[in-house]
Amino acid sequence: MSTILVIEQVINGLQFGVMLFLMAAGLTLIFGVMGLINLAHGSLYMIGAFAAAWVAGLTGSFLLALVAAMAAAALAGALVEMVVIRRLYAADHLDQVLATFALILIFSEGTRWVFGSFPLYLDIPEALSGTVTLPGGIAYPLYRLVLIGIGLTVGLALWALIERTRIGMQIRAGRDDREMIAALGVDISRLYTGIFALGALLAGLAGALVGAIQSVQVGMGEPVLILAFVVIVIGGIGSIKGAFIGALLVGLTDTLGGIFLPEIFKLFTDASTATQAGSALASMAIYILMSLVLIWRPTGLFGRAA
Amino acid sequence: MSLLEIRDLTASYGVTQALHGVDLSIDAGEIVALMGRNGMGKTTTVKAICRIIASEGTLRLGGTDLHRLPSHRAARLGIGLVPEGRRCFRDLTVSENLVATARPGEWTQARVEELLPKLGQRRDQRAASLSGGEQQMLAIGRALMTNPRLLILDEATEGLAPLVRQEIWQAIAELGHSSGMAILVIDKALREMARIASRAVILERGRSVWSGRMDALDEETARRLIGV
Amino acid sequence: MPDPILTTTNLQKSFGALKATDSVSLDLRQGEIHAIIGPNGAGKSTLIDLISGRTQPDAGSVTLLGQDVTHAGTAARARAGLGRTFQISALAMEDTVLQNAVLGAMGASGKPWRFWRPALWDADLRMRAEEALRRVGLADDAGKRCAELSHGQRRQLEVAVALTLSPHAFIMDEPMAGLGAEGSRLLTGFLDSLRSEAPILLVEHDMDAVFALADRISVLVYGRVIATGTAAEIRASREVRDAYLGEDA
Amino acid sequence: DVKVGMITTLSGGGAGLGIDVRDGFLLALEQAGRDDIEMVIEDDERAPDAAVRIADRMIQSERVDIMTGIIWSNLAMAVVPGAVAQGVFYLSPNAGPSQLAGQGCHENYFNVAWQNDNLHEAAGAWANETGYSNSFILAPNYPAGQDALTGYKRMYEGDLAGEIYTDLGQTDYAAEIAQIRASGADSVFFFLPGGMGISFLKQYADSGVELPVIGPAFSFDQGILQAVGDAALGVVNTSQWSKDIENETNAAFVESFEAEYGRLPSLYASQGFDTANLLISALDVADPSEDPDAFREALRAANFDSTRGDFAFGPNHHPVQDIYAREVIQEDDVFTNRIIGTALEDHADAYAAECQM
Amino acid sequence: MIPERHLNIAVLMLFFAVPAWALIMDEPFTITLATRAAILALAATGLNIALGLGGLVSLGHAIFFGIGGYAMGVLAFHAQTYTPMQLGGFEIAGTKSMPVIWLVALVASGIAAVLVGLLSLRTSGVYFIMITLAFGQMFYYFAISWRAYGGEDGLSIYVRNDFPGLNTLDPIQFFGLCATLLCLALLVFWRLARSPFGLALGAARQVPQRVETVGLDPVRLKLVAFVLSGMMTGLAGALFADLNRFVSPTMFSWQFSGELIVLVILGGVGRLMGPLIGAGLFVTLEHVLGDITDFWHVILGAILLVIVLFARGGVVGLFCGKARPDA
Ligand SMILES: Nc1ncnc2c1ncn2[C@@H]1O[C@H](COP(=O)(O)OP(=O)(O)OP(=O)(O)O)[C@@H](O)[C@H]1O
Ligand SMILES: Nc1ncnc2c1ncn2[C@@H]1O[C@H](COP(=O)(O)OP(=O)(O)OP(=O)(O)O)[C@@H](O)[C@H]1O
Ligand SMILES: CC(C)C[C@H](N)C(=O)O
Ligand SMILES: [Mg+2]
Ligand SMILES: [Mg+2]
Repeated sequence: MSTILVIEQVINGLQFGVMLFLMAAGLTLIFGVMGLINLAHGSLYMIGAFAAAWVAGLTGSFLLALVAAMAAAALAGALVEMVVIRRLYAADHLDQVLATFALILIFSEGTRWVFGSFPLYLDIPEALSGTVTLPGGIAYPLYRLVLIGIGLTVGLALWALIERTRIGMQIRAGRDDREMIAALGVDISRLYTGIFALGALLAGLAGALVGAIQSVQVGMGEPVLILAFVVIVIGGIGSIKGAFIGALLVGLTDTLGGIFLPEIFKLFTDASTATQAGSALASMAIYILMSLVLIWRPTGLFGRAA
Repeated sequence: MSLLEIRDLTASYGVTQALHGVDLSIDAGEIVALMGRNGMGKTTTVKAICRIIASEGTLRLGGTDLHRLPSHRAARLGIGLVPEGRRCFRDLTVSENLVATARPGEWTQARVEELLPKLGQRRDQRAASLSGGEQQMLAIGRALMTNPRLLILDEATEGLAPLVRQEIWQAIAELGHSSGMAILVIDKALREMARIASRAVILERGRSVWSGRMDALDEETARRLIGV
Repeated sequence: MPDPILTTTNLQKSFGALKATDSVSLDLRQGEIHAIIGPNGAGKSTLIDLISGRTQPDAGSVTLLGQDVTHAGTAARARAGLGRTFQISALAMEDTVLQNAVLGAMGASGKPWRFWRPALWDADLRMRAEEALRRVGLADDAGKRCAELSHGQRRQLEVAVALTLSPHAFIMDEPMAGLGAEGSRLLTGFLDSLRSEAPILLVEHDMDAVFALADRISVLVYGRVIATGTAAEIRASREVRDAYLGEDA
Repeated sequence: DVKVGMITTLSGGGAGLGIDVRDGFLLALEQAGRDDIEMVIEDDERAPDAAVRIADRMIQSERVDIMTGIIWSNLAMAVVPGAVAQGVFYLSPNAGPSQLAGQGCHENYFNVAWQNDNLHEAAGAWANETGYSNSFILAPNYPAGQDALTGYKRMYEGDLAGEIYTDLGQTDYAAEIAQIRASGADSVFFFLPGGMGISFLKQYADSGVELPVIGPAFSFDQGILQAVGDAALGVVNTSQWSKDIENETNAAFVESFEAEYGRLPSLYASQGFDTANLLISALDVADPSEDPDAFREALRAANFDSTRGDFAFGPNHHPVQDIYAREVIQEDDVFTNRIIGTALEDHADAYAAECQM
Repeated sequence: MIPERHLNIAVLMLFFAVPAWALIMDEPFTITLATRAAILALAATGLNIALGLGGLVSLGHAIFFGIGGYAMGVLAFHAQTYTPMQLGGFEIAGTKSMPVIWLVALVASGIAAVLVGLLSLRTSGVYFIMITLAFGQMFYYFAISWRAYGGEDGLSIYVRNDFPGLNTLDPIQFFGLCATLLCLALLVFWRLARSPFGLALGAARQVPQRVETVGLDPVRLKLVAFVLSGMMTGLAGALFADLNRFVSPTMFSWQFSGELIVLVILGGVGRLMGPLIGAGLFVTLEHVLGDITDFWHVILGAILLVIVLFARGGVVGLFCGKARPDA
């Protein structure tokens, strides 16, 4: 394997990491910062992708599609927060798990009801398709570079919002003690509805952006959900920086594991067995990574002790 | 008209009624002590004022019916609360705790740190890792930074060292006199309350059973109702 | 003089640059109440955590009944005879008062690994628990759920649970906190009677209680013991007044 | 009257396949005007234990004579052995796992679609024909994926530039595409059903790698093509059916399906349609509950007009059929397939010899 | 509010009455449904030990369910193909005897629970949820690519395994077997909850620091609970495999772990009959709703939502109020 290929794969890993971060960004707010286990996050991601595909089909404009994705997801998020989630902040994680599990059922089949059972078409806009040549002669898809840019921007903005603004402080305070922050004059209900909607909006944005290079179909949200949880937990709940680093670690592990583990196994067994065994181990790699991190640091890389 | 006006206030936790009729009023610039044995409803009264629990009866601040407002709107009318048990925001640093809910006015972070120098030293430490007393100071600072018209201190000196406690009592007394803040204090330090409060209300089993000027509180009543 | 029950030798603990505990050496002797006082943030709770095993020291040692327990866990120290109460009540709120006390008795008798016979059918456990409840005056409330207890009753239960362990030494962090005047007086009386059973290391900001109870007082400032002595000696110390007591104590 | 139980995937991600099979099947019944066939249709949610539960119910409670409908091999493995052991006939409109074609074959089990390896084998054969000599091959790491690569390699005679297993459900293929680019391959064979295939093709098209791609029809069926869009144009895929197979039955099928459901049929729809017609042809001969042996013989004879033209069963009750190579084209706004040649003629499967019944 | 004891008796009576009725009406499928409910209830009762008594929200209990399932699958597979298993030089014959299979399922899931528990219990709260999920995913992916036993396709066992003296293929007899095991498990749960161990475990859930200061090790208590819990769920897995005569990696899926949690919450966390009520309700809903529309998941979701929002404490909580300690 040539050095240049290895470098390219490392870039792929990092890029996948940033993409994961983009997908996890909304969840970082809702789960990481607000402390709410929202299994329906994947559904919001799906709603964004479907809204985008639908609008893109109607208007042919990718930009409008993105706007629609964000609007639809934010609206769904706000609605869900006001009708369901609001009653669950005080409840323990169990009730949140059950309620949002129920929401997955409703959203998934509801979407299928509206859009049918076949995958939808959503493609990257003409202007962003094709590749650019990176130093070293690596041809890299332009769209992916744009994704990296958006992911980094979203990350930075989130970090600033949470760590550097008063709103961010109030959100974090609200996770700790809703009653108290309200008694000190903060309209925590409205704030949380807003933040939940923002988290949903980011999920919808990610769904649309990533949906354009993947498939837009019912059920697309669930694998993302699990990955996003993994990312946030590795990084440590509540830490944006942690989520970012967690995402990069997961991206690298997944990408490089998939490539190198079969190669390593080839040193011991025949090619076919090695590919299979290596791939099997590779598909477990991120979960192994996550448990190792948690065994080493029970509250994630940047999490704080309870 | 009093700043805070409470008449015949009742409240319950589920099926158990905790307040059976509390009367209490405070004028601007006045310090009133709310007294009573453990479990008599002092904290419950505070929670009702702050709209943390539902209640019935008359409950007005500056003429506005608090019963019509949610907790945060009531607070914005000018209530500053130092709650029982501190309840600092654990994940926030000391500065963040102070700033997060601050409202403009004469109490700034600098002034709070002047009153409670320990907070200045621990500015970037997470509240969860503060010592008990430091957390108590933070809770007081946080309430002051909302620049309230009515400051409520529910066991605000619990766990503070005697020296700090004296300083705080001193500051409270000054606050009442100079800035015109109305103050409701609940504390086990009866001696200090007696010194700074002008009036007292005593609760027994959720009812206000005695109220009057501090100097009118005789020893016999105190022994019977408070246990000293 | 008999050997002390509990000794700490040169205990050290830092949080980052902050020395929360700085070479603390003190002891607790049979039959005494030894009070620890000091300004907020002086390191009292940290010291308690070091002694009870919740935190590991950076250096120094803790000896209990002549045995080095510096590296033993909390549970092991409890089994070795250390009874602790918490500053903020730590009780199983969903359980009854009696069940909370039985829990203590179970720990003391090492009987948690029984899976079949209901705990409350065990006469031995039950007797121990009820005896402790009676002593703190909670016998009538045995069937109440902990969550229904008033603040003061919870403090009593804290002590009762510690009692079921029949410990060789008690450690108490601000047991008077939140108690009204009357409650403090009652608890003071009870602690006074307790000292003959096992000595008490007492952290408390309530100076009335401290001066009434303590045989010895150690003053902690910035993690260091700056003075140890009788109530009268401490009250008279200029240094202690400046650092902690102020003028009117 | 006979009762037919159909267990298929009607909800969740893979619902498109089940819906096509169902619709094709029902269309055939409707055209035949058979109201003596009572259908019980249930959604298996693509979950094996749900499929088993439904099968139990159909057999024990509804007392169906014939079952059909399952899309996925793992569900078929869960349901079929138990069902046929209880005397029910099972006609598979899709899943064709190798166990059921080989050692685990059964006299009451008929596969009307293909043995799982068939289309991959055809892809290998077509690769030879096209002159590919250095293929890069990939599939997800699960039995159907492993069968796919085995099937391709069984027929393909050239070298392998690379062979990789991806994760089941993987959505990002940047790393694999980089490997393909670096491998010096002259062609790419992939089996990535459903959303995996859509993602791969879109990303592949955007990567600037321009090697020819070949795969089984599963990633290029009518339900998926619209979602892939331009990226699939010109890709060669192998299928036992195509809408332009020239025979009357097929032309009528395509037309009536489109008229009835407002969309073009997929290969799954054709399989459902054929399964129903096979069933009807056998019912005309014998009643399965009265004379199962005669009914079985009638099935074996496969005396019906297939959308695929000639249709015959091999000794293990799996099809012996032609498999075509198709190319993805655009007709007006619609992406669809056109036959460009026959990859394998009268092809049976590799497991028939292991089958003893 | 009715006393919990009355509700429990009513539920048990209903649980036996339904299959009895089905037997008389010759509705074998209803018996199968009841059997399914019994097995799910057994698995959920296992989870209820960890979740209800120990407060351990495990999103990885499918691990044990799957291990139990594969214990059955692998043993029966070797028996039905007459090929011995190769285990590090040893040859072990498969078996079709349920008691042996159960024993293997119990031991294997117990060992897995010790390992998973030891590592997972270093964490708590949400981290515990996620690390158990991670272990579940590892087992899931392993099973998918484990070709020897069918990979994702799973393993079909053609005939149900044997139990001495019974015809296990007869639905009512198999139901009897599962129901007996469930009743045993309920008895264990009931005694366990009141035993010294149960009391200590409950305290470890509420106030671990208190448990430590009376000289007990909360982590050890939770580990033992986790292992007991895993073993019970493992046994249920073996039965479930026998019910379906099929095992596959979906038994390891996180969705299944989630479903188990849903069953427990639906019925009532920590309540004796919670799992049985939850499983009964779930199986019934699944059966009834599936008939109404293809989009029945939407209705199921709505029902679950209503239960979380308006019936805190699940069905038992709805009828009997909050749990009362029995002093
Ligand atoms: N959350 C609650 N649920 C049920 N009852 C409660 C709750 N909080 C307080 N109570 C009960 O209400 C009554 C009044 O309690 P409250 O906290 O107002 O007393 P207090 O006067 O503040 O006492 P203390 O001096 O101990 O703080 C008590 O009998 C108490 O047991
Ligand atoms: N985890 C930590 N990280 C940083 N600083 C800490 C940590 N824990 C404690 N401290 C600091 O160590 C000092 C000692 O704290 P400790 O809780 O022992 O004080 P204390 O004497 O009990 O005070 P109080 O009387 O207020 O309860 C405090 O200044 C506190 O802020
Ligand atoms: C449609 C096909 C891709 C289904 C495949 N035979 C499977 O078993 O999963
Ligand atoms: Mg109070
Ligand atoms: Mg302290």
